[in-house]
Amino acid sequence: MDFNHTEERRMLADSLRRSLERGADWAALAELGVLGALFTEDEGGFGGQGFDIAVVFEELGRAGASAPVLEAGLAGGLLADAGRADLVEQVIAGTLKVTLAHSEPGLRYDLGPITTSAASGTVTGRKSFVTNADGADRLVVSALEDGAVALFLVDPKSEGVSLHTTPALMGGTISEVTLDRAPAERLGLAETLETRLAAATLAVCADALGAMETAKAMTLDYLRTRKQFGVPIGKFQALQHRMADVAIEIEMARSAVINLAGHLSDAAPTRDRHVSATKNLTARAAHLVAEEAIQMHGGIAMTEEYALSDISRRLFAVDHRFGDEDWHLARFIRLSA
Amino acid sequence: MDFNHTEERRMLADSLRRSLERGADWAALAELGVLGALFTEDEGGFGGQGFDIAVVFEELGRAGASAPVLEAGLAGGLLADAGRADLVEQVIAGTLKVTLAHSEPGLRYDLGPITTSAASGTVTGRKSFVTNADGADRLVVSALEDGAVALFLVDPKSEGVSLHTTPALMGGTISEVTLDRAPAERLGLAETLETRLAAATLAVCADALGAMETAKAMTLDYLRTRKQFGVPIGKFQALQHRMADVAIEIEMARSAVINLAGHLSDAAPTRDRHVSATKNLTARAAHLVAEEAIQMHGGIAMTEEYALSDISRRLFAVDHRFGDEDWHLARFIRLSA
Amino acid sequence: MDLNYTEEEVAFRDAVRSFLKTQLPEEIARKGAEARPLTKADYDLWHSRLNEAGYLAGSWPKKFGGAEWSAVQKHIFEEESALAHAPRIVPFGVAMLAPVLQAFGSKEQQDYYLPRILSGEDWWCQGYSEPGAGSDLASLKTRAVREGDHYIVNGQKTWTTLGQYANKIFCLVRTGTEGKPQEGISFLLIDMDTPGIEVRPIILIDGVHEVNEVWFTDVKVPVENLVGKENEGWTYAKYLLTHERTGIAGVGFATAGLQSLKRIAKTEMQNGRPLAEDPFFAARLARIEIDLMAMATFNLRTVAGADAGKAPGAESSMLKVRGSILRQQINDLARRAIGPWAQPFVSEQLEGNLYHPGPDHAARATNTYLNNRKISIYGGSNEVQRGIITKAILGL
Amino acid sequence: MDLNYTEEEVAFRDAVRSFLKTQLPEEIARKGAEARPLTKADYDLWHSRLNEAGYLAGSWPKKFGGAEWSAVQKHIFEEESALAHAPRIVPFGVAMLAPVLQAFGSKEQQDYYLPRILSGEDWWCQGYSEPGAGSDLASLKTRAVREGDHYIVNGQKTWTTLGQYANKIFCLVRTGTEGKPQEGISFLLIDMDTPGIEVRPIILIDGVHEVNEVWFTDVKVPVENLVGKENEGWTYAKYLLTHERTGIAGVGFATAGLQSLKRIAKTEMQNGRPLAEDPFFAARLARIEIDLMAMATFNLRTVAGADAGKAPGAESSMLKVRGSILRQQINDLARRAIGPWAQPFVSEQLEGNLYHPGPDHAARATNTYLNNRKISIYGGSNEVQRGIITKAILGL
Repeated sequence: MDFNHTEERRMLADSLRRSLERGADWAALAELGVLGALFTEDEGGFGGQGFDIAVVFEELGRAGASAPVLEAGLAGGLLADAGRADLVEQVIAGTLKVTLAHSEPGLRYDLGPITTSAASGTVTGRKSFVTNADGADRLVVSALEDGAVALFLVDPKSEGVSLHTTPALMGGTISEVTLDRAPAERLGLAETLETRLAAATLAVCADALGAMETAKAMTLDYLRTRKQFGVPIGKFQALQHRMADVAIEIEMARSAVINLAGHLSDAAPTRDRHVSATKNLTARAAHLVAEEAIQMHGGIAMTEEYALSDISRRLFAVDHRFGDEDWHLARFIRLSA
Repeated sequence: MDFNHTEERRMLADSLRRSLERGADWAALAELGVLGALFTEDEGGFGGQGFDIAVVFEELGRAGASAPVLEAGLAGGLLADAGRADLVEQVIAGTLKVTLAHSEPGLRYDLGPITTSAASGTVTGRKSFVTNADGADRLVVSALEDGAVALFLVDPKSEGVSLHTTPALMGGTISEVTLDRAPAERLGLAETLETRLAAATLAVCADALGAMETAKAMTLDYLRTRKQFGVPIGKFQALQHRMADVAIEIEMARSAVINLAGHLSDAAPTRDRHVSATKNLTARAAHLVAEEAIQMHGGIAMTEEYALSDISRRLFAVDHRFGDEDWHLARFIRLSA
Repeated sequence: MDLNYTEEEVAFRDAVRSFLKTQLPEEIARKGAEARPLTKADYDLWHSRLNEAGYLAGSWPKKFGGAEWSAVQKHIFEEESALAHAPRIVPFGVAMLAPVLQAFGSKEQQDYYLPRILSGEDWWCQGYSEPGAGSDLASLKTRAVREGDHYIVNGQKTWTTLGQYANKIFCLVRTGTEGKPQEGISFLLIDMDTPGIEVRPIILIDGVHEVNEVWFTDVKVPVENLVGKENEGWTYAKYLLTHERTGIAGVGFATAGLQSLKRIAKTEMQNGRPLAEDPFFAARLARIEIDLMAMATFNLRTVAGADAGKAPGAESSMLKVRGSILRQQINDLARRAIGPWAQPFVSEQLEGNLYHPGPDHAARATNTYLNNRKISIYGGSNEVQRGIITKAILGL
Repeated sequence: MDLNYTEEEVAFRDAVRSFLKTQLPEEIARKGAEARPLTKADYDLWHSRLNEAGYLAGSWPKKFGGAEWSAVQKHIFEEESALAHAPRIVPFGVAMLAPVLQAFGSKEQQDYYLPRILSGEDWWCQGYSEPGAGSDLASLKTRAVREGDHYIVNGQKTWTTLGQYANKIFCLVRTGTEGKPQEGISFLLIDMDTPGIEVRPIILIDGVHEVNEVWFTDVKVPVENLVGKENEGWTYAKYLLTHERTGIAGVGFATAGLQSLKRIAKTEMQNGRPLAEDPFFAARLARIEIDLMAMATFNLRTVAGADAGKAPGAESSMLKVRGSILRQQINDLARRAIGPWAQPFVSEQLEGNLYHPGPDHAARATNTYLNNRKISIYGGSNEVQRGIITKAILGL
C-alpha cells in the first residue's frame, strides 16, 4: 500500500501549480505536459492513469483555471480510441482544441437515448451543455447511425453549425449546438464513451477537491485576519468547529478521489460503482464547503470582485456535471445490488 | 386566529403538571380529568378535540410518565365508536384499563393486511407491540370476520390468551399477545380505526414535545452549572449555537403539533396529510434533540441513573410508534399528489 | 386555539387579493415569478399603486395617515404580495426611516419627509454598514464633525441596497469618540446630490448590481438634518432593529418559491417521468414542504403574539435563522431541479448573450440560489442570531 | 499510489484470517455479530488464544516478546478481527499500560507485569477519569500522599470500563498541587484487592453494566508501584493518548456493522418487499456505504503515513470525529431498519423477561444504538477533537 504519488506526478503537480500561479496560458500548459499527462504512452502521451488525471485536475481546480483541459482529455481520448493518432498528437501539443458534444436537451444526466442523426456525411440535431466549444477547433459529435451511436468530427465553423454560448457556472463557457446537415467525418462507434466519461468524472471530482482546498485556505485566512468585536473571527468556537467539519469533509473527498483514481481501470461495473460513489460524496462535500465558506466569510463572499465567488460557483457547478448527487446515488444503488 | 389555549385547557395542563411532579397515580390522573379530556361530551367526557389531546400529552411527556393514558384514549375511543358508553364511563373513571391490540408481526408500520381471525365468539392470531397490556383489564382486538376487519373485546386473563411482555423503549411495557381461540365479545367493524390512530399519533407527537422540553431544560441547566477548564460549558460558543438550533427545532415541533391538533377533525385526506407531516417533523426533531442532549451532557447522560436516559429513550422511541420518519414521508407524498 | 383568520382578517385578505389581482401589472408579476431583476420604473409604478390604494402606509400610525395594521394584517399583506409575486415594498423609506422619524423626528422633519416617502418623491437608502464591520455595526467609523450649522461627513458606507436609485440616504455617523462604541453615534439625513458623495456599484456573486458602496468626502450636511439628539443615534437604530418585523421568516417568499419549485418538478422530465415522481427528489421536496407548514404556524404564533402585546425576543431570531435556511433550501432544490440547465450562468454583468438557452423556469434558478446566500448573512447573520437565542435561553 | 496491500501484507492478512477461522469459537463470534454482551470467561478464552498465537503482543517491541507490527499490520489485524466479530483485545493491559511500562517502567516492573498481562493473570483497568472532570482530564483530584514507603490514596475514579473483572488498576493521582494542573500528577499501579477500594457499578442507558466507579479510601500503595518519576505522570499519560492509534476510526467495526445492516435490510419486509428495496432506506444505506468507502481510505492513508514516519496530528482527531459519527449513523440506521421491533427494550439490568420477542437481528439493535452514543463522548469528545483540528489548521 502506498499513498504517495510518484516522483513524476509530484513534479508535474508542483510545476503546474507554480505555472498556474503565474497565469500560464494554453501553450504553457501544453508545454508543461499537462495534456500529455492525460494520455497513455500507447496513445502518444505519458500518463493516462487515474492518478495522472487526479493530480492535474486538482491543480487546475485549486487555481480556478478555465482552460479546456477536461475537454482535451475527453474528446481527445475518444479520438485516440478511434485510432486517430494524428489528431491526438495535435491535441497533446495544444494545437488542436477539441470538445465533446453528446448530451441533448431533455436528457438531464442520462446518456441516452439521443436523437441527433447522421446521414451521408452530415449530422443533424441539437447538442446541449457543450463546454468550451467557442474556442474549439473541432467538435466530437455523437449521432445515430443505423440505430447505433457513432462519433463524428465536426468543424464548428462549417455551414450548418450554430452555437449559442453563455458563460458557464464552473468557469469557461457552455454552448447549445445546433447541427443542420453539418459536414461530419465519421470516427467510429461510440463504444468507449462510458469509459472516457468515467475519467472525465474523476477529473471533475479532482478539480472540485482542488477548489475546496482553495476555499478552505481563503476561509482560514479570513478567519485569522478578519476582526469583529475586537477579535479575529477565527477565535469564535462555533466557527472553529464548523471549520473542523469542513476540513474533515475535504479529507473524505480526497479519499474518495483516490478511490476512484485507483479503480478507474477496473472492469466497468466496479469502476462505475466507484465513479458514482466518488461523485456523490464529492458533490456533497463541494456543496458544504462552498456554502460554509460563503457563510463564514459573510458579505464579502457575496461580491463578484472577491476571488471566492469564482471558486464557490465552480463548487456549486460540480453537482451539475456528469450526473448530480441523487443521480449517482441511484446509480450506485443499482450497481451495488 | 388565536394561539392561546382556552382557560380550561390551561388549567388542566397546570394541575396535571403539578400532580405529575408530585407523582400522581392512576386514580389521581382520572380524578384530575385527564381521561375525561380525551373524550367528547357526547362520549361522556369533556374534551376530545385535538387541542385537548395536545395539552394532556405534552404534560405526560414532560414528566416522562408511563401511565397508560394513550391506550385509554385509543382503545376507549374505539369503544365509544362501538356505542359502548357503559365501558367508556369506566375508562374515564379510571376503573377499566384498556389497550388496543391491532398490529401483527411482519406488518412493520402498515395497518394491514392482518391475519388474526374471529370465529364463533373467539379470536385466534398473534398481535404485536401492544403497549401497557400487562395491567390492562381488557384488550380491544382487531380480527378478520368474513373478510372485514372487526373489533373484539378480550379479557387478557382468559384462557387462550398469552402475553410475552418486556419493558418498552418509551417507558411502560410492550407485549406480544398470542390468541388461541380466546373468548371475544364483538364490538363492531373497525371503521374508525384510522381516525383513532390519527388522534393517537397526535398524542405521541405532543408527548414528544413535552419530553423535548424536558431534555432542553435539563441540558440548559447542565450547561449553566457544569464547569470544564474552569468555566461553565454553556460559555462554549459551539455548544451555544447547537443549543440554539435545538431550541428552534423544538419550536418547529410545537408548531407542527399545533397544526395537527387544529386539523384533527378535518376530512381524512387532509387530516392524514397533517398526521404524516407532523409525525415526520416531530420524529426528526426528537432524534436531534435527544442526540444533542446526550452529546452536550457527555458521560453522565449515558448513565441509567441520570433522568435524561429515560427521556432520551422516550424520544428515540417516537420514531417507532405509528410509523417512522420515512414511512410518514412516503405517506405525505402520496397524500400530497 | 384557532388556526383560522377572524372574519375581519378574511375580509382584509380578500381586499388585498383583489387589489393585487387588479392592480399588479402582469409583466411585473412575471418578472417576480421568474426572479428576474426589476427596473426602477417597475418599483416606482408599484410604489404609486400601493400608495393610491392606501397600502403603502398600512402599518403607519393613523396620525401620520396610516392604517395602523395589526401584525396579523401586516403578515397577510406580505404573504399575499409574495404569493402574487408582487415586488416587496422597498423598505428603506416606508418601513425603516418613517418609524424613526415618527418616533424621534421633529415636527418639521415629519411634515417634510413623510409625504415625500409616500409619494415616491424621495427614494431612501440606508447608510449603516461599513467595510470591515459586518455584524459589529457599532464599530462604525464614518465621522461627522460639526462646523457652524453643518456637519462635515467623511467615511464610507457599504452594502447600500438599491443606492443607485436613491436620492436620499439616512446614515449612522460618529459624532463622539468617548465611551462605548454605541455612544457617540448620530442619525443623519443626507441628500445624495450633495457634493462629495460617490456611489460605486458592487456586483454580487450572481452578477447582479443590487448593492453599492457610498463614499463621503467632506460632505456638508445641514444640522437640521440631524434626527433626534446628537450622539443618541444608536438608540434610534436599535429601535428600528427591534421594531417588530413580521416578515422576518420570509414565509410568503418560501411559499411562493415552493409553488414554483413544484411547477418545475412537474415539468422537468427524468427517465421519461416528471421529476416530481423521482423518490429522492420527492423526499427532498416533501421534507421542505413539511418544514414550511410548521414554519408558517411558528411565524403566525409570533405574529399573533405581537398583536397580543408579547415582545418577540428570541422568537424573531429563531424565525430569522430557520426561515432563511428554509428559503435557501428551496432555492437549493430549485437549482437541483433544473439539472444541467444550472450550468449556463447568465447575468446582467457578465459578458455574452443574456438569453438563457434552457426552459423559462431554469433561467434564474441558479442566480437566485446564489443571490439568496445573502439572507443568512445580512440583517444580523445567523451566527449573531444564534448568539441572541442562547443568551435568551441560557442566561449566561 | 497503490491501493493494494503488499505481498507481505496479504500473507499477514491471510494468516490472521485463517487464525480467526480456526480459533474463534463460534458462540463468541455469534455474540459479537448480534452485539450481545460477553462474559469474563469469553474474554479470558479469547485472550489466551490470541496469546498462544502470538497476536496479543503483536505491536509490542521485539525486546519485550512482541512482533513489532507495522501500523498497516495492526490495522489489518483490527479490521479482520472486527469483520470476524471477534472480541476486541481488552486494551487496558496490552495496549495502554504495557507501552507505558515499556517506555517508562523500571526493569523490575517490566519483568513482573508484562508477562502477567500476556498470560491474563492480571486484568488491568484504567483509573484516569474522575467525576466532574470530563474531557478536562488534568483537573483530577484523587490524592496520593507519601507516608514512609507507601502512598495513601484517597479519591474517586469513574467510567472504569470492565473494572468489575479487573484485579489491577493503573491510576493518575495527584501528588503535588503547585504549578499548572498538569504538573503534580503521578502514575500509580494499584492492586484492586487492597483494602479501601470499592467498585460500584454504573448502569448505562442501554441497561448494561460496562463501567464502574472506583472509590479509594486510605488505600496503601507501595512506593515501588510508582511508574517513572513522581509528579511526571502526565507525560506518561499523554504518551499513551498520542500513542498511534490505528483503530481510532473504527473502520472495522463500521464495516462489520454495515454488513449486518445489509442482512437486516434483506430480511425485514416492507409492503411485501425487502426493506433494502425501499428507496428512502436504500438511499440512507448507500450514503453510508459511500462514506465508509472514503473513510476506509482516509484511515489507510493515515495508517500508511504512520508507517512512513508521519506524525498523525490532526488526522487522528478527524478520524475520531468522522469515524464515530459514521458508526453511530450505522447503528442509527439499524435501529430504523428493525422498525417497531425497536420498542421492546430488553437489557440485563431492567426487570422482565430478557428474551427479545422479535427476530434475532432485532434483539440488540436498539441497545447498540444507545450504547454507542458513547463513542463520540469518550476518549476526548468530538468537541475536544474539533478544537484540536482547528488549532492545527487555524493556528490561532
